[in-house]
Amino acid sequence: MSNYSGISNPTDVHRDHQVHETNGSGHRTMVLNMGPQHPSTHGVLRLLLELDGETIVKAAPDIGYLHTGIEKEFEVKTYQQGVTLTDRIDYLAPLSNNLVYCLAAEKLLGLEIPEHAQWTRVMLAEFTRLNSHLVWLATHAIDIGAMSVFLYCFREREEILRIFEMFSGQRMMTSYFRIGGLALPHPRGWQKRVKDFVDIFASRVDQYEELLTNNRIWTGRTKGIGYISLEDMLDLGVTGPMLRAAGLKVDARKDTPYSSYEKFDFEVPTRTENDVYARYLLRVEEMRQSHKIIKQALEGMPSGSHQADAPGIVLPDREKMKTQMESLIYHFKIVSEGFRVPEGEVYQAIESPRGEVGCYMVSDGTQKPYRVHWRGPSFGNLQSTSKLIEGTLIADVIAALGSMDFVLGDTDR
Amino acid sequence: MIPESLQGNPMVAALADLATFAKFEFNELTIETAPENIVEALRRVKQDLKFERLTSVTGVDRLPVEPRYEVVYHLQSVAGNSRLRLKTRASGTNPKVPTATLVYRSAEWYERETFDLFGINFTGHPDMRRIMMPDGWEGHPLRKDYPITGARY
Amino acid sequence: MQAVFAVVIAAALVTLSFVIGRRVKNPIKDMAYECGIEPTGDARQRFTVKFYLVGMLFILFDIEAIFLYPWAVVYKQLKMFAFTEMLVFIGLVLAGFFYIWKKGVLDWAATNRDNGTVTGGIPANLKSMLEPVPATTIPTRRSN
Amino acid sequence: MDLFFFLLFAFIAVACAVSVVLQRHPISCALSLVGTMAALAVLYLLLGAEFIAMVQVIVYAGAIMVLFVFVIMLLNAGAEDRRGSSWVARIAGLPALAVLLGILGYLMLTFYPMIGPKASLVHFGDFTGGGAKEIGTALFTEYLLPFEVTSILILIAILGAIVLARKEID
Amino acid sequence: MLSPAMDPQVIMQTLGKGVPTTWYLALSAVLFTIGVAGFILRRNIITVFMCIELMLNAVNLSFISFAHEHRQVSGHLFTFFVMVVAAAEAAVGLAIILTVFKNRSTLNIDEIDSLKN
Amino acid sequence: MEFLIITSIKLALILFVFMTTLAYLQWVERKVIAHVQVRMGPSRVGPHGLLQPLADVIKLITKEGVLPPHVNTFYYLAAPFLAVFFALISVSFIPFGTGITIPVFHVGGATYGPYKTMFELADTNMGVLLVLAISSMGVYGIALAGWSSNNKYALMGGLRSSAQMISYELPMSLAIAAPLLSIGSLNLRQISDAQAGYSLGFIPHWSVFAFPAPQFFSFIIFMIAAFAETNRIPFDLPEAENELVAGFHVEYSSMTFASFFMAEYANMVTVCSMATLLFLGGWQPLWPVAYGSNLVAPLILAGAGALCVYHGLNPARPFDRITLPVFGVIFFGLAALMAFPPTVPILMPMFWFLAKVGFLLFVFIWIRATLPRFRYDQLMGFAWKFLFPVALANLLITGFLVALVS
Repeated sequence: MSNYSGISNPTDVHRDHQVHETNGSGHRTMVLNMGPQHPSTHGVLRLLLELDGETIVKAAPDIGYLHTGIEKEFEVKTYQQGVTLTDRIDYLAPLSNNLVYCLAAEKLLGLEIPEHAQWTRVMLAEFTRLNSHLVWLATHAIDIGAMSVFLYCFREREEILRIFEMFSGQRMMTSYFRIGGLALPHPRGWQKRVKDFVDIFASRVDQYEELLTNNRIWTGRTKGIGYISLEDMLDLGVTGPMLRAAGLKVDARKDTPYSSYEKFDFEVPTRTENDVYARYLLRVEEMRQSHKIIKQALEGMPSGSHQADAPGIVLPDREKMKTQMESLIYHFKIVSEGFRVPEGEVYQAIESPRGEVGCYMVSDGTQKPYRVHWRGPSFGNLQSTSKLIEGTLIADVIAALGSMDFVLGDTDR
Repeated sequence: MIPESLQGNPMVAALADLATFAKFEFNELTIETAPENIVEALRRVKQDLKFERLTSVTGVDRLPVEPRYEVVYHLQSVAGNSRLRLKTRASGTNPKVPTATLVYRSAEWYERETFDLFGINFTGHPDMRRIMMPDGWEGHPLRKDYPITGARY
Repeated sequence: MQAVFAVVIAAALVTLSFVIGRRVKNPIKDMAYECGIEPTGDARQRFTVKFYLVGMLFILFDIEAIFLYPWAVVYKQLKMFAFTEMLVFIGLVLAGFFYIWKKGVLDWAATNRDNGTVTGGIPANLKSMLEPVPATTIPTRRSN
Repeated sequence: MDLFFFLLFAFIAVACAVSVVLQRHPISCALSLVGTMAALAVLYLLLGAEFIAMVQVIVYAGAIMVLFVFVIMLLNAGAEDRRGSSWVARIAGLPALAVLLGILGYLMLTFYPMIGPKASLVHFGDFTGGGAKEIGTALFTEYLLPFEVTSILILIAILGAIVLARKEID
Repeated sequence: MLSPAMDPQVIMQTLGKGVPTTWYLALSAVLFTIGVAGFILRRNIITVFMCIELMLNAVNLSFISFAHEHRQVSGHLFTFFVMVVAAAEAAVGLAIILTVFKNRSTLNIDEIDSLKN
Repeated sequence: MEFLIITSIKLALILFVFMTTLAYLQWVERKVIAHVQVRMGPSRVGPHGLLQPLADVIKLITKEGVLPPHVNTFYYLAAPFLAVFFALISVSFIPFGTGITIPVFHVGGATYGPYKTMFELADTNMGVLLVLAISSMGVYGIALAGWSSNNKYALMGGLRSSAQMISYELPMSLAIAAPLLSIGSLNLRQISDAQAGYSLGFIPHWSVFAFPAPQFFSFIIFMIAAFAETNRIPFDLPEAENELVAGFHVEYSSMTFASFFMAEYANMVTVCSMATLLFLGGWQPLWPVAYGSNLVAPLILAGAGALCVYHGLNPARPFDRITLPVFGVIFFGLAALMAFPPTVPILMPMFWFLAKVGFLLFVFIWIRATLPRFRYDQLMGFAWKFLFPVALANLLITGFLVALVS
């Protein structure tokens, strides 16, 4: 076996997926390899499908092609530096990851974050949800062949990325939330930008729905597809919209509110059909709810500081640094060696667009985390792949996989 | 070694005969058991305490300490809206923990990942292979004695 | 005439890039595409018999369709007579068509898709969902 | 012009027919047969059988042979093994063929003189009775019964094929 | 036995006007013989089947030739019906081949000559 | 001899126009879809990306043609050849206008003419069946491409595609047969001519509106089948870039790869022409000449010319100052030609024919920008369980009505 041929040894995976295996009814089956270089496995997921005609008898997902060792990397970065790593995990929802990392560290530190920063966090986290759902809808639609929806969604996503850029200077790898607050104060004119977006977005969602929701082909492709029982989902560790599309109202924003989500008025939508179509409708509804939250955040944004009043942890003001010796020392210490975090371990979970993203952080009292474990929602959701697609048609794989909305960076880390 | 303050806690009470240690910090409950009791503990947690979901399984390498590895299980109860952390320890020479896949199927990949990155063997696991690293990879990257740079590719 | 030109154009299209394009041999380029993995097994495998059934049905109904053309051309002369003739013909063939429909030949893929649904909210049977798992069995799909 | 087209397409037909017999891979055989059929369709055109030429292409080349190709692909039929041809063929094959060809040739030439004033010639455009109209008129008046019987044949073929292939379906 | 007029000039004149029907019949005979040869020589059941189709085609050609000779449309209809029968035959025949292959896993007619399994 | 020369000239013209059309159909498709999707489309190569097709062709030709060792070389190359061959050859049977008569003329003392010729390469009594026959042969190109590539995706794609094509051929041929009941000819030119005239003075006698049995459903069935036959969205399963990556042409590269797309576009044009001839009255104008239908073409062209000139005078881009007036002048010239009495009887049928074909092609593109694609089993079920019975019922009802009335 040559070196470039992939990380996992195919012969090994074939161990229980023998080619020309005979199944019960005497048909000969065929093994089809889907991915890692495949247009609709959304990254580098590899699926080994055992087919009987066009029906899938067995499916074995194979991951790890995007493993970057981020968890190891955390251990040699200071806490504040770690924020930039979180962007790279789930590259479609960077701010959710920033948020959970900061919340975990702040829990260890016992920091109180000013309202202003919290509301901003909520607003931008919801923007992230929109961003992620838009990309999901776009790619899901183009997988099923609706190419115009793809571009319509990217038009709005572009606007969101511009807003991100306005706040943080970065379009995708924002790293805008920092331990102790926000990286920068709000940019000038942000209200107008956000308001412009909020004003048009509701009608844009209607536009997507117009193209898809009642389209016979779309419903034919998505209704009744990708069913997996709620028991299986819970047992396999599925979280997020998939669970809600099965009727289980579970959402960390409501159950264990963080970052002042409890002050916002929004619904957690649920569906009961538990198929691809339900997940589509659910995510569209979530987009509307996020829109509602953003609107509230925009209108009721409290004033105040963008950072906590914690001199040893957040970087001091540039002005103060130039006039006060104490600030200069803090600045030097924070930049050169970081800050110490008390010993302990926490697990912080929030609701990312894909489900529960959890950060398990162990501190040994030094400036660097002793261990950070990232519980990505995609990893858990992807475990259900076999259950989801076995017994369906090969063409349903696309729809079913798409409805899971996984990001391989999140899975493989 | 269960602190007084936790004696009345129903979760601790349910695992009282198995728990070797418990703590309540940062509003999070941690219960530790011996490796041979962990599956039984998980069973009770699932059946009696209604924690439907195992959110993650991972390891922590406390290098100079022996037993060296902590295996950490995070559990969530959707119905009860609560979370719980179970913990067990594995020795550095031959790290072995019984698998949780008998109780929670979601443990399958998490245990593979922990095996891959820490080298902790989950006995009874149906498919104990590497999941993240290439199959022929030497070493387990998240161990503290594994170098951060200089690994061959 | 057109045939000759069509041959020339088609041949030119097929060969041109082999003549003009620069060719760089490379063992990886020469591998069969299989999503970035070394091809496993031969593509020359057997496929579902459904394709045969479609071909067979096509032949038989194509014959029927072919009969329709001379019929259509002389229809204005024979009128109702031709109509009754064809009605009988099509009726008989359609009997076969409905037979195969009933036999399920036209269902391209019979799947064992489970279309059950669950009710909303936290399910009432959440407790029964959490039935004890026998510790002796390994409840994974790999056991079969 | 007639002669040119006849010779060209007769050559194609014979060459493809020989190829059907000599090619080792069934796919090649099937495509050669398609070639023969297409060439024959052109010859039908020369003989004034417009409609039949079209039917030849649509039914034979476009449907029956597609089914053959499907079956070859489905069964993944590989190249044929040459060793085991039967002893009858080996001993009596070619002489018997020569005799057959001889008899056919004799009979033909007896009844149809090849060259000369009495010889009948085929000239494109001489006979135009093979259009859809003529076929239709004959088919739906004179040959009505065979036409209707055809439908029963098709019906039986459908049933037979389904019954035979059923084991594969279930 | 051959026509007395072997004069090249006569031949050229005749051929200028058209192709003798006999040539079409001869072509038909040749194709038929090739079909028979293939039928005898080939081992693959699908190819044998194709050779049968070839023979049917050869016969069709002679039908058409005779139709042209007699200026009658009946030959065309015969051909038409032959095609219909060929279609039905192909459908059923290939179904048989599929079944045989499923039972014996071979396409070689020498290996499927026994009546019992 | 004269016949040969005239045919050669026609052939050269038709091929030139047709090949250019194919190349620019791609451009039009990209532009239309781009505008549906609120973006620019090709706009870099030449004004408004007009030279994009040329650039594409040059790029494709100069790309490396990969000939993988695992393929069956002969059939691997034969497949795109067959696809293009059959696609190109069916064009020659499409009449796209009435005939012209070239009057007597003198060149160097010799007298030539008059020549009368039709606007198609071959006028046969079997036009409809010929086009059907050739399209039924198109299956081989795809089946062979899939088989010879020796690749799982390609083989599955090829089999699927051929099964799809033959499945949709049935409803298509049934849909074609329906209008023929009242026309009674298989000659495309006669079919078009039979649809001349107007009932009540303004409803054209096109098959779609014809009395007693308007062939509206036939037309729809034909168009649906046409979408499937040409492998266009929503029936582009064989080359859908999802589960089977790219279907039967996954192993193809450079021009052999593009050949399949060329064949697809050529088939689109053929199929749209067939739909126009069979259902939309061929080159018959939408309303009688007496009500001024001949003025439409010059007016549209003059309007386009005026628009070009106007935008040329207020250019959005510096280059438009030159290009747009040039186009404007060209449009004005065409408008003048359309209004020039001697050329009207020749050009007007061509205008109407091309306008209808162009509209149908636009529908093809429009649908592509709008609809998702079917799943394979739905697609096959749709053909067999819905389209086929409906087409048959439509045919029988038409037959009954025609027999009753005539």
